[in-house]
Parts: sequence; structure tokens; C-alpha cells
Amino acid sequence: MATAFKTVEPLEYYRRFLKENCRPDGRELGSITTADGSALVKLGNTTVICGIKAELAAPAVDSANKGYIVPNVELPSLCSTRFRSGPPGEEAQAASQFIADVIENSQMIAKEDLCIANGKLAWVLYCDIICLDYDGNILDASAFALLAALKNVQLPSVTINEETGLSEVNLKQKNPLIIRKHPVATSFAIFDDTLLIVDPTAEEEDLATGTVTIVTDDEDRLCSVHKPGGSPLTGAKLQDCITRAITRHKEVKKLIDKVIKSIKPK
Amino acid sequence: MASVVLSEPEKLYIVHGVQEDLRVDGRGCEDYRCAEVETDVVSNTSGSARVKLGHTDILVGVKAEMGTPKLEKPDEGYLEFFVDCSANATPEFEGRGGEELGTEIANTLYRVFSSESSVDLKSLCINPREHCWVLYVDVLLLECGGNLFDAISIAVKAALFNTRIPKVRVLEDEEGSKEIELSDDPYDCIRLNVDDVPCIVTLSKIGYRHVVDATLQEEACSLASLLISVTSKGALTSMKKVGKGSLDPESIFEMMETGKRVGKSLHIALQKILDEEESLGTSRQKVGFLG
Amino acid sequence: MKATPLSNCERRFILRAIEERKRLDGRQCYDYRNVRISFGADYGCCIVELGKTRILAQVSCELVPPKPNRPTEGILFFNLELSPMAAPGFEPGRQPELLVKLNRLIERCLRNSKCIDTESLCVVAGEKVWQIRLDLHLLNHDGNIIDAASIAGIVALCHFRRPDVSVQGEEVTVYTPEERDPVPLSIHHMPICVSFAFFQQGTYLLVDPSEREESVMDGLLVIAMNKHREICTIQSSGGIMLVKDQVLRCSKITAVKVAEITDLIQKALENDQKVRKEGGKFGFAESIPNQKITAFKMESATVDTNNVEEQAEEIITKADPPSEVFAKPILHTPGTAQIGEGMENSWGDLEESEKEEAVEEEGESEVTAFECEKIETEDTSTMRETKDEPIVLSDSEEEEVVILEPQELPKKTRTQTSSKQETTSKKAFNKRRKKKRAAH
Amino acid sequence: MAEEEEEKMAAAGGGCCLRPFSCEQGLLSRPDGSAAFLQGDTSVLAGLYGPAEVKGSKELPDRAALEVLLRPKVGLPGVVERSREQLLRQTCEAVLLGALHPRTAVTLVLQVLSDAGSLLSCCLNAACMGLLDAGLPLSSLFCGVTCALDPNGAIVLDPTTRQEQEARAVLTFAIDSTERKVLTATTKGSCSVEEMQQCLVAAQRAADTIFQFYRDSVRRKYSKS
Amino acid sequence: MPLDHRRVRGPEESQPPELWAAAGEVPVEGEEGEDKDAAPRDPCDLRPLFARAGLLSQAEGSAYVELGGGTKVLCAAWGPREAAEPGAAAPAGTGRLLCEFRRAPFAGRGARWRPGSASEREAEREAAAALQEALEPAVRLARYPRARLAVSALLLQDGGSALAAAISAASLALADAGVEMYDLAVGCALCRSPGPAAAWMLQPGEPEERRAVARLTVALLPALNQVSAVLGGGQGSSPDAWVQALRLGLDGCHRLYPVLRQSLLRAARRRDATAAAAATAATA
Repeated sequence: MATAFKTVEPLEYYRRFLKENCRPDGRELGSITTADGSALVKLGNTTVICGIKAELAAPAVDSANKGYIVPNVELPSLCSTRFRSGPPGEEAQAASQFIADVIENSQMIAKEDLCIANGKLAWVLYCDIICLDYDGNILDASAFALLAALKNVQLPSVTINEETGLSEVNLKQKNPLIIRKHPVATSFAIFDDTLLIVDPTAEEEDLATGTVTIVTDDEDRLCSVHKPGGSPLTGAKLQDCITRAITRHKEVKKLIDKVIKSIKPK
Repeated sequence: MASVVLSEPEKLYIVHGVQEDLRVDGRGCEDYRCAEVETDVVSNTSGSARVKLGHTDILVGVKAEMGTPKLEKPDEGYLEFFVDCSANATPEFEGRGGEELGTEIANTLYRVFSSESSVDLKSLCINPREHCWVLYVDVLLLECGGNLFDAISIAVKAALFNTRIPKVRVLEDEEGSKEIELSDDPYDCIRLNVDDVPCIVTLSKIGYRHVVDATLQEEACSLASLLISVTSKGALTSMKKVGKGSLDPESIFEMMETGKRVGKSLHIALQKILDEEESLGTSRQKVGFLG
Repeated sequence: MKATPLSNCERRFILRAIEERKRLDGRQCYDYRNVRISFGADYGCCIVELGKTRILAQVSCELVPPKPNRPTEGILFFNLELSPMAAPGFEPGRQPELLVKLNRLIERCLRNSKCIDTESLCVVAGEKVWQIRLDLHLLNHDGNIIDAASIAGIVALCHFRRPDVSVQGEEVTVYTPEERDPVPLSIHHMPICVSFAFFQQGTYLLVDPSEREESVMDGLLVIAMNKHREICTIQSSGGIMLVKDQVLRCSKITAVKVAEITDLIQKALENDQKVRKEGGKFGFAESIPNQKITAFKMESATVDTNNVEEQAEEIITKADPPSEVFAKPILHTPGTAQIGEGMENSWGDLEESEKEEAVEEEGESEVTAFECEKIETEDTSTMRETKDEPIVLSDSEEEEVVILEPQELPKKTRTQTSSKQETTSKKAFNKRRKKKRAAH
Repeated sequence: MAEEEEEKMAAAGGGCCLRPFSCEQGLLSRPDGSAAFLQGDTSVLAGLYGPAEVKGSKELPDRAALEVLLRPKVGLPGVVERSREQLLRQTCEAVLLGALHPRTAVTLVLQVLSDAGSLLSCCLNAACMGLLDAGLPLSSLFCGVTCALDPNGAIVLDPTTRQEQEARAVLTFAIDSTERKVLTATTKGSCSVEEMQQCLVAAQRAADTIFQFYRDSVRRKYSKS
Repeated sequence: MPLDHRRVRGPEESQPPELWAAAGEVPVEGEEGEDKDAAPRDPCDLRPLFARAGLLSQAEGSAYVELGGGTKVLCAAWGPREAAEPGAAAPAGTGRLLCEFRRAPFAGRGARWRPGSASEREAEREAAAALQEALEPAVRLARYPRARLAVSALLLQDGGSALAAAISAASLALADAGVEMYDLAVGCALCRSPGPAAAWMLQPGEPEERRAVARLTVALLPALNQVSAVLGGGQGSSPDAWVQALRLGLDGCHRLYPVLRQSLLRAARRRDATAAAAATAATA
């Protein structure tokens, strides 16, 4: 079988696996009208959907002026045979934590923006990221889906009635969220300590001796360098990854801007 | 579900019998087995009933407790169903074995009672948004001898008929805070109107015909059955196909017609028994579990 | 991981030794193993070693609403975990019978004996009370878990300090340790469990059984007592029958052991308090004996970071600078765009293939899709849907459209050109966009 | 006590100083290998079983199946622990010569004893000492180093909890002993590329000190045998 | 209830904003849409349905079904594998069909569905059981002794008639996986609005379904004219009325059938084309 012999190419060859489809709006699978914001991202065969639901809650006692962002990644048995049905397994939990860290590290949303009344009422953004087709590089796809979905979240305006002290929601008047940073994740698979492949497929991930994920923001700052074990890398190799991630960020940013712009003028 | 294993000839015997309107125990296709119904069998419930239908043995207890109404229906009480498949009924139910069947039956009961008219839920409201009666209907399977659903629905109806909910009054003091006072008289209580509580009639397709009240052996011969709930007026409130097989549309229509007919007479018979038992009052000798 | 089984020879050997009043570790029948208590740097944290059995205890607290039936009482929560570290047979997330039994005993020993004053934990009646949580982790299992756990539990509770609070009107202020000294819990007495193992139907009795001894014993008697000789809990398990005298003898032994252990606990607590007051060193690091060859310490070490900047700069300059941005997003329809190329997405190829199919199917009269979705914005001028007629949609020259009129026989209308221009129309529902693909 | 530490550090010249380290090996009787690792007031206990018989579903035909469990001191392990377990497992897998023990199971349990900053690096160190004590074949050693970037951008090695809270970014690296390469990296907060590389260099230098500590403690352990 | 330790948790309690909306605002908004929809709606009208098979790369068979009301269901199927516990539950000589039904937390209107909560698990299990009942008659399980076939459905958005869409999608996915089947099971939902003279409506949208007094889901194997699922309930009415509803529903299934068949055919063609392309590439 021809596909069985996939040659492993060094870093220069990374562009091969770069195709994605971002569908944050409207009339497609990615648009979930029951959610307050949603996006579908395809990265090769890997397909991830993110739906965001906003609810109201009292802020936590120790951070009275902050709202909540609750990201969860689900890898249902539907997306690959490697996952069993039931509660999230280790990989899903690690991915959830990664996404939570990205949100926290990049400060893409200031949690203060989600607060409506200090100590009384704040938004909770439940970001549920579900993988529909698992073909590797789930972290990049999840982070991207989250960003795209957050970009088209529309929150109804909430006011606190002075007299009754009750909150009133105006569902007709909706405002977008303020996205302060645009973190973009770029993952690499490491083969035998020297070869790096960007955007690995599931097959490549299985064969690789390690992975590294770099998250950068608009100002080329690092929001996360996530290398959970695997083959050791030198600082120089790590630098190569970062350089590539910075380029990648620009590409993805362009894509997302274009998509968001295309649905705005309506 | 509890089931028996039959050999092919045994199955063939039953199927051919049904073809001739002759069932193994001598019944016709539309005949129920002899049913025993007794209410008020468990003293610490608000209402209870025990039903024996052939070898199927069901105990239902209804407990009325005060709760808060559901958000979407602030002026109504509600019913909660829980079905316990006792390991006494069959060793298969040991541990968590009966859980699946239990939830299936409970879900079916929810669907049967989903119609607004079956029980007057508004009468269960004490004061809107704050207090209402919640009727916890606990079903216990003591023995499985086929046709669980019908027997359970009869038992539930009997138990609801038997249910007595204490009367309460809402007292409001000057500051507007409300207090609930329970009536002192234990006989001062609300009865539920069960006229519109439906009964389930299960029609099992065997060969080219269908039978009601199938025994375990007959259930083993049936690939698919239709479960319909019928009120005493002959209205259908829910229907569901169960089993691995499929059904011809025409036979479904026939089964529905049969179900309505059988259900109506079932209701009449049940109501007669319940009224009779009621008329005996406290002088009635209780049979209980040793009878 | 599987538990290591006990061989028959071992079993016989231990039993024989017990008959001869000898124990594997050289103890006498009524001897307790050494108890060692070390405190962590945090309040309410300690490790108790009973011989080689080792238990970590940590107390924590939280302000919570009280239970409705006890509005003026604080809430106690105890949890013993058998860490998989303690023995190979313990698995994470499983609740073996042993664990349930031990937790019940801890509850009875610490909660039901009312040794902790729960009313003093009330902050605002019916609104806010302290919930005290005691976590016990078994780190090494060498028998007699319950005794070690009860000691560790009570020591940790005695050692614990909760933040001070003040209530003014409805405002509850919680003070940090810097603002106000934390407050200890009010503990009435210290119940301590002592275990007795019985062998040969109660003929032989051992105090503080080790793991090996536990694995061959017939029955176990646990007595919880405080130093006032009040029995807090007594439990016999294993199904042996004991003579009354034996139980009495055990309770006498318990009284002696409890007195010894209580003394030790008090000394340890005083010692720790003294060190803390004097500003000396405390914490687990201090409890590691220096003379042990398996232990090693290193004082604070300086790391030379003089020219890290230069070294880092060197790595960065050596690396390739970020490349130009190559990928240009291609917008398919509003809300959908793409970058990159290469491996085909198994979802994405539908546009093209369906177009090909459509060519093949020309002339066949098969229904392919329902289409009567409202189409927004710019397309509305040409695409309109009407109720009882087949719907006609066709502004985009190359778009093929199949319509099913649901009432009658399916009809369809299709307009098509063979050109492969990029789609400009927005097809709302049936996803038949054509993509300009770089591959072509 | 946190202040004391900081004062001491200030005296020792900036933040580039590791807290006192101590380590005790083989302190538990049941596990096949155990070690307690302390960095200042942060301490982690590691217990390791294996190579031992493996349950059918977890068996790997070509190497040992490594399982890492991280137990928090209060409450049950949650998503944070699960993600750290994955990170620690993959770090250990990278150095463990598991192929020498195919179809077996190795279980490493890490119990947090106290957290006073740099917890993850302490976990990494305890894990490595545990592997060493169990005598498992390793291709190299690794150590964990946590670096914090204080608000002025200065590097603080082995930060305390307070230093971590004040920091702009906290980076944790696992460095291997053969070539001082990066086995594991994880970050909190955001930093520039230059800062990251500086931290890495600092961590690599700190690793020399830590490996010397490893060497000395192992030497001491075997000194009388 | 024990806390969920496997998910990132938010605050203990939170409410959807709709709950706090100024009184009267929500229903008004809802009805506006409905009335426009409902008034001219022909009860026999079928909502548009889009079906596509074979789109997932990792599953052996897959299908996606979208309904005009906004319902989106994705299904994957894996077929035959060695049964984990041989002989359990299924009589010897036939295979087992395992069905799973998941609902995305954001699929519903109003409050987010809490994954892992007792009520959510309950709802998913019930839907899975209904799915299994509907599919079993369509699959030739006797051809797969001691094996198991698995179908999992994921509801991405519930715009009404979700179960019916899931049945159609699941049977498409099974067929796409190459599982031997007697026929496709086509699902169709109906509901009856309140009011004495209200008629049954085919494929209700979510608002219609919510207000309905009676609901019915049917599944049909059209080629064999066999009904594989009937599941409904609500306000009582005479058997004749139900018969009528059933007929309407079955008619709906017949009309949907060609769409599903077509999508399956396309998936097969596409697969052939890819295989051919791969073959030419290999020889080249």
C-alpha cells in the first residue's frame, strides 16, 4: 500500500500538512444556533467543534470582580476507536487543562470583562470543545476552535435594576466579547530527537518520540511552551519551533480575521 | 429482562397454538390472566398496592412528600417514578443487573403519565413556586412472570387510587411570611382522581397474530410487541414498540384497535375491584403477603 | 498491580512463632512499635510513623453554609485514602472493603466521640460555619493502619490553626495569618485507637499487629480510648468469640498505651510550637535524620546566571528568522475560509466530487436533497421560495440545485454551466459550494 | 518563613539561588523504590513498584507500561493532576529503558507532602530519585527546575509560592543529564522569546548543581556497602 | 452527588440568561418566529433534510444528518469486532449492536446540559435505548455471531425531531460501514399542537415540539414496509387519530428514503473514486 510508506521529512517539509477550514458562522455544521458562539475547525482530517454557552452566576468569593471561563475538551468514542465512551480519559483531561492554561496565560479574555455587578453577578462562559474526527494535533485544533468561537460570541446585555436589585437581561441587545489576545497553538512531532514535523497526524503522533506545542500571541510572546516529556530538544531546536510558530500565528490570524470580517458586514 | 430459553419445537408449539387462538394456558388471544389486586398493603406509605398477574408479582408504594415545584411548572406538583428490580425476582437482577430494566420501566411510566390529563397535578400544588406535593411512586418487582408493564401500570393505578395526601393550609402572617399547617385530623385528606390514569396494554406479536398479557414463554416467541397506554375512556396516551423485531404497519393499526378494546374492559374490571374493596372499608380483612 | 500473596510456609512460620510468644520484629506480645511524629511547615500537617507504617495527615478548612438540621454546628469531614504507594495491592479509585471499614472506624473514633467542639466552629448561625476537613493518606502499609490513622488524625487536628474571623453585622471578615494569629480548634479530648490481633481462636493476643501478623490473624479488636480511660469506640471483627476477661484485659492495656501515646503527642506538639515561636527551623526537612546514609542535604546553592542573556541571544540569532507568511486565506463563503494545502480533509472534498457526480447524474431523475431553506441577503433577489411550487434557485451559473417538492412526485430543477469559477453565491443549506482548489 | 527564605536569597545575590535541597531514599518499606525530595518547604514523596506483573489490558508487547499517579494532599486528584501525571509519565518514559522489561508494569506514585512553590520541579526530582532508588535502567537522569520571571524581568530560580504569585511568568523545565537538553517544558503566564531562552539557559546551569546533588546523595547511599 | 473530577468545573450554580430576561420578552420573541412558521405550515410538509455519509476519517462508517429546524446529528459506526465478553446478553449465534447517544452540552436551548450529571446520563441512556430498538430490526445481526457492532451518535444541535434524525443518521453510518442490513431505518417525528382541532405535524421544529401536547417518533424500513420503532406519548386521543398520525409519519419516512439512499450512493462513489486514484498513484 502506497500510503503505508510515509517518508519522514525534516522541518522544511512542514508545509505539507497545513490545511484548515474555519467555519465560525452561519449556516454550516459549525454554526450552532443553540450556543452563544460556535466554530468548527478542520485541520486535515481532524475536526473539532467548539460551542460556547453563557450563563449567569455569582462570582467566587475571593475574586468578586471576575467571571468564569470553563473550558472542557471531549474526545467521544465517535471521533476515534482509541477512546472509550464514558467520562473523559487522560488525554481529554490533559487537553482541557492545556486549553485552560492557554486562556489563563494569554489573558485572551480579561475575566474582569465578564463581571456584571461586583460580587453579585458575572458571566460564566462554558466552552465545550468536542472532537468529531481525531486525526492528530488535537491541541492546535482545539485552541483554534476556541478562539474562533469566542470571536463570535454575542452576549445579551444585562442591567441590574436599582429598585428591586434583580438583574434584567435584554436578549435583543447583544454585544460581542472583547478578545484581548489571539493565542495560536502550533504543535510539532519529534522523531528521533532531530526531525520535527509540524501539525502531525494521528499516525505520525503514534510514531513520534515526543511532541511540543508552542502558543504565541499577537505580540510574538509565548503564552505556552508545552513539551510533556518525550525526546529531549536543545534550546536551538526549540527556537526553530518558536520561529515557525510565530509565522504560523500570522497565517492563522489572517485566516481568522478574514472569516470574521466576512460574516460581520451583515 | 427476565426471560426463559425455549427450544425451537417449544416455540413452534406456542406459535401454532396462537394461530388457532389457543394459548398454552387455555386462554384466547385477548384474554388476561387472573389478576389479584390488593391496596393499602404497606402501612407507612401514603398509598400502596400489590398486584399479582399470573406469576408476575408487583408491589407499588406511593409516598407524598413536600417539595418545591419545578421551575417551568410553578403551579403543579409532580410524580417521581423509581423501579427497583429486586434480586428476589430473578438472579439476573443481582448487583446492578436490574438497573437497566428499572430505568426503562421508569421512563415508560414517565411517558405514560406525561399527558396533562392523567393526574390533576394542579391539585398537588400547595402554594405556587414554593411548595407542592411530590408523589414518589416506588415500584418493586417481586417476581417476573411476563407482561411486567401491564401489571405495573395496574398496580400504579391502584396505588394512586389508594393514595391519601394530608390536607395542608397555608397561613400567612402580617410580615407576609408563609407557614404551612398540617391538618390535625388524619382522615382529612385529599384523594386523587384516577379516572384518567391510563393502563398499559402490551400486545405481543406472535406469528401472524398478537396476544395480550403474554407469559414469559410467549414473550420468548415474540420478536416485537407494541406497548400502548389506554385510558378508561379508550383514548391512547402513549405507544412504544419494544423488542428486536419490526412490525407491519397494518398489524400496528390492528393492535391499537385491540389494545383499546382490551384496555377499556381492563379499566372497568379494575375500577370495580377497587370500588368493592373501598366499600368494605376498614372492616376488610387484609390478605397481605402471606395470603 | 497485584498484591503479593503470603506463602503457606510463611504463614505457618509466623503462627508457630506466635505460639512460642515470639514476634518477627523481636517485640514482646504487648509491645507497641515506635511512634514518630513529624510536622510539616503548614499548620495541621503531620506524618506519623508507627514502625514502618506511615500516614500523612492534613487538616484544611472552608467556610460553608451549615446543614439545615444543625444550623449552629461546624461540619467535620474525614477521609482516609489508601494510596497505591502504600502497598502493591491498592488501586487508585477503588473502594475496597478494608477502606470502608477503616473510614467507618475513623468516623466513630473522631466524630462520634465528640472530641471536637463543633459549636465553636459556627460563625453565623444558619449561614456560615467552618467545615473542617481531615485528609489521611496511607503512605506505607506495614499493619495496624487504624492506630496510626487515629494518632495522625488527632495530632493533625491539634496542630491545625484556622484563620480568625470577625462578624460585624452581616459582614464576615476572614483575617490572613499576618493580620491576626490563626486560632486552634477546641479539642475536648484525644481518642486513640489501639488494636489487638487474636490468633488460634483467641488463645494468643498481640498488640499492634504488623502487616504479616494481620494477614494470618483470626480476629481483631480495636478499642479507642482517651487518657481519661473513657472508651470511645470498641469494635471486634473477624468473627472470633472473646471471653469477657480478654476484653477487660485489652482495655487495661489500651489505657496504658493511650497514656504513653498521649504524652508523646503532647511533647511533640509542644516541641513544634516552641521551635516555631523561637523562629527555629521546622518542617519536614528538619525531620530527616542527618546521620542516615540514605539521606542527603544541600544548603542553599547559588547558580551563576551572569551571562544568560548573551547565551540566549546567541541561540536566537543562530536560529532562522521567522519566514515570510506564505499562506493566504481563501474565503469560500462568508464564515468559511481555508489556508494551507496538502492532505485532503475527508469532509472537505464534497464540493468537488459532488459536482462531478452531478454531471454524471444529469438526466436521471433521482431525488438528491431537500432544499427549501431560506436564503439570506444578497441571494434573495433571485432565490425565492414559494409554497406550492417547486422552488427555483439559480443565480449562480454553475451551481446545480436539486429540489424536492415534498407533496408530489419529486421534481427537480437544475441549472448548470460547466465553468469552474469560484462560487460567489452563498448556498445556505445543501453545502454545495465549489472551491477553487489550488490543486487544479 | 517565606520571608526568611527571600532574605537569605537576597543575601546570596539576586534570585538565582536554589533553596536548600534534601533527599531521603528508600524510606518506605513496601515499594520497590522510594524517595522523598525536599526543596525548601516543598516536599514530594515518590514510591515506585515494578517491574511487576501487568494487567491484561495495560500490557505493552514491546516495553514496560509506566503509570504515574500524582496524589494531592487535600481532596481527590482532578484535571490538573491528570494533566501533570501525563507530563510526568512522558518525561519518565523518555529516560526509562522500558524495552528491557517488556510486558511488565511500573507504577510510580507521587504524594505531595507540602507545596511551598516549584511543586512540579520537585515532583520531577522526586520521580527521578525514585527511579534511581528502584534501580531501574535509565538512559539518562533528569531534573526539574522552575524559573520565575519577577515583575522586573529578573530570573528567580526555584521560586517560593509567593514569588510564583508575584511573577509574570513561571517556567518549569526538565533537563536531561547527558546533554542538558530539554525533556519537558511547561509555562504559566506569558513571556518573550528572549526571556524564555534565558530561563532555559539558567535552568540548564541550575541542573548542573542539582545533578551534583543527585550524585552526592547516591554516593553517600552506597558509601558503606 | 460526588463532584466530577474529570472535567474542569465552573461555579456550583449558574443560570441561563433567558431566566432573567425581562418578563414577557422571551415568549414573545419565541412566538414571533413560530407564528410566522406555524400559520402557513402544511402539516404534511417535510422540513429540508441534508444527509451525507462517509465523512469521518477515523470511523469505518459515518453519516451526518441535518434537518431544516437546525437539528444536527453526527454518527459513526464500527463494525464487526470481537465481542468483549462472549455470549453475554446476546443469544449465541447473533451479534450485538451497541448504541451510544451523546448530546453536546451546547446542543439545547436554554441552560447548558451538564455532561456527566445524573439527569444527562439518564437522557442519553434513554435515547441510546430507543436508537437500539429502532436499528436492531434493520441489521442482519445473525450474520455476525459473537461479534459486536457499535454505533455512536452525537447530537450537536437539537432543533426538534432529534431522535428521528439520529435514527436515520445511525442507519446510514452502519450502511456506510458496510454492515449487512435488510434496509435503512428511516426516522420521522411528528407532534400535535395544543388545541382541540390541531392536526399532527411532520418533523416539528424545536419550538413546536416544546409546545406540543403529543409527540411521536416512528422509524420505518421502507423497502420491507416494516416499522422498526414507534415511540410516542402525550394527550390521549382515539386510536384512529393515532393511526392517522402513524400513517402520516410512515409516509414521511417513505419520502425521506430516497434522500438517504442517494447520499449513501454518493459516499460509495466517492470512495471508489479515491480508491481508484490511490491505485493509479501506486502504479505510477
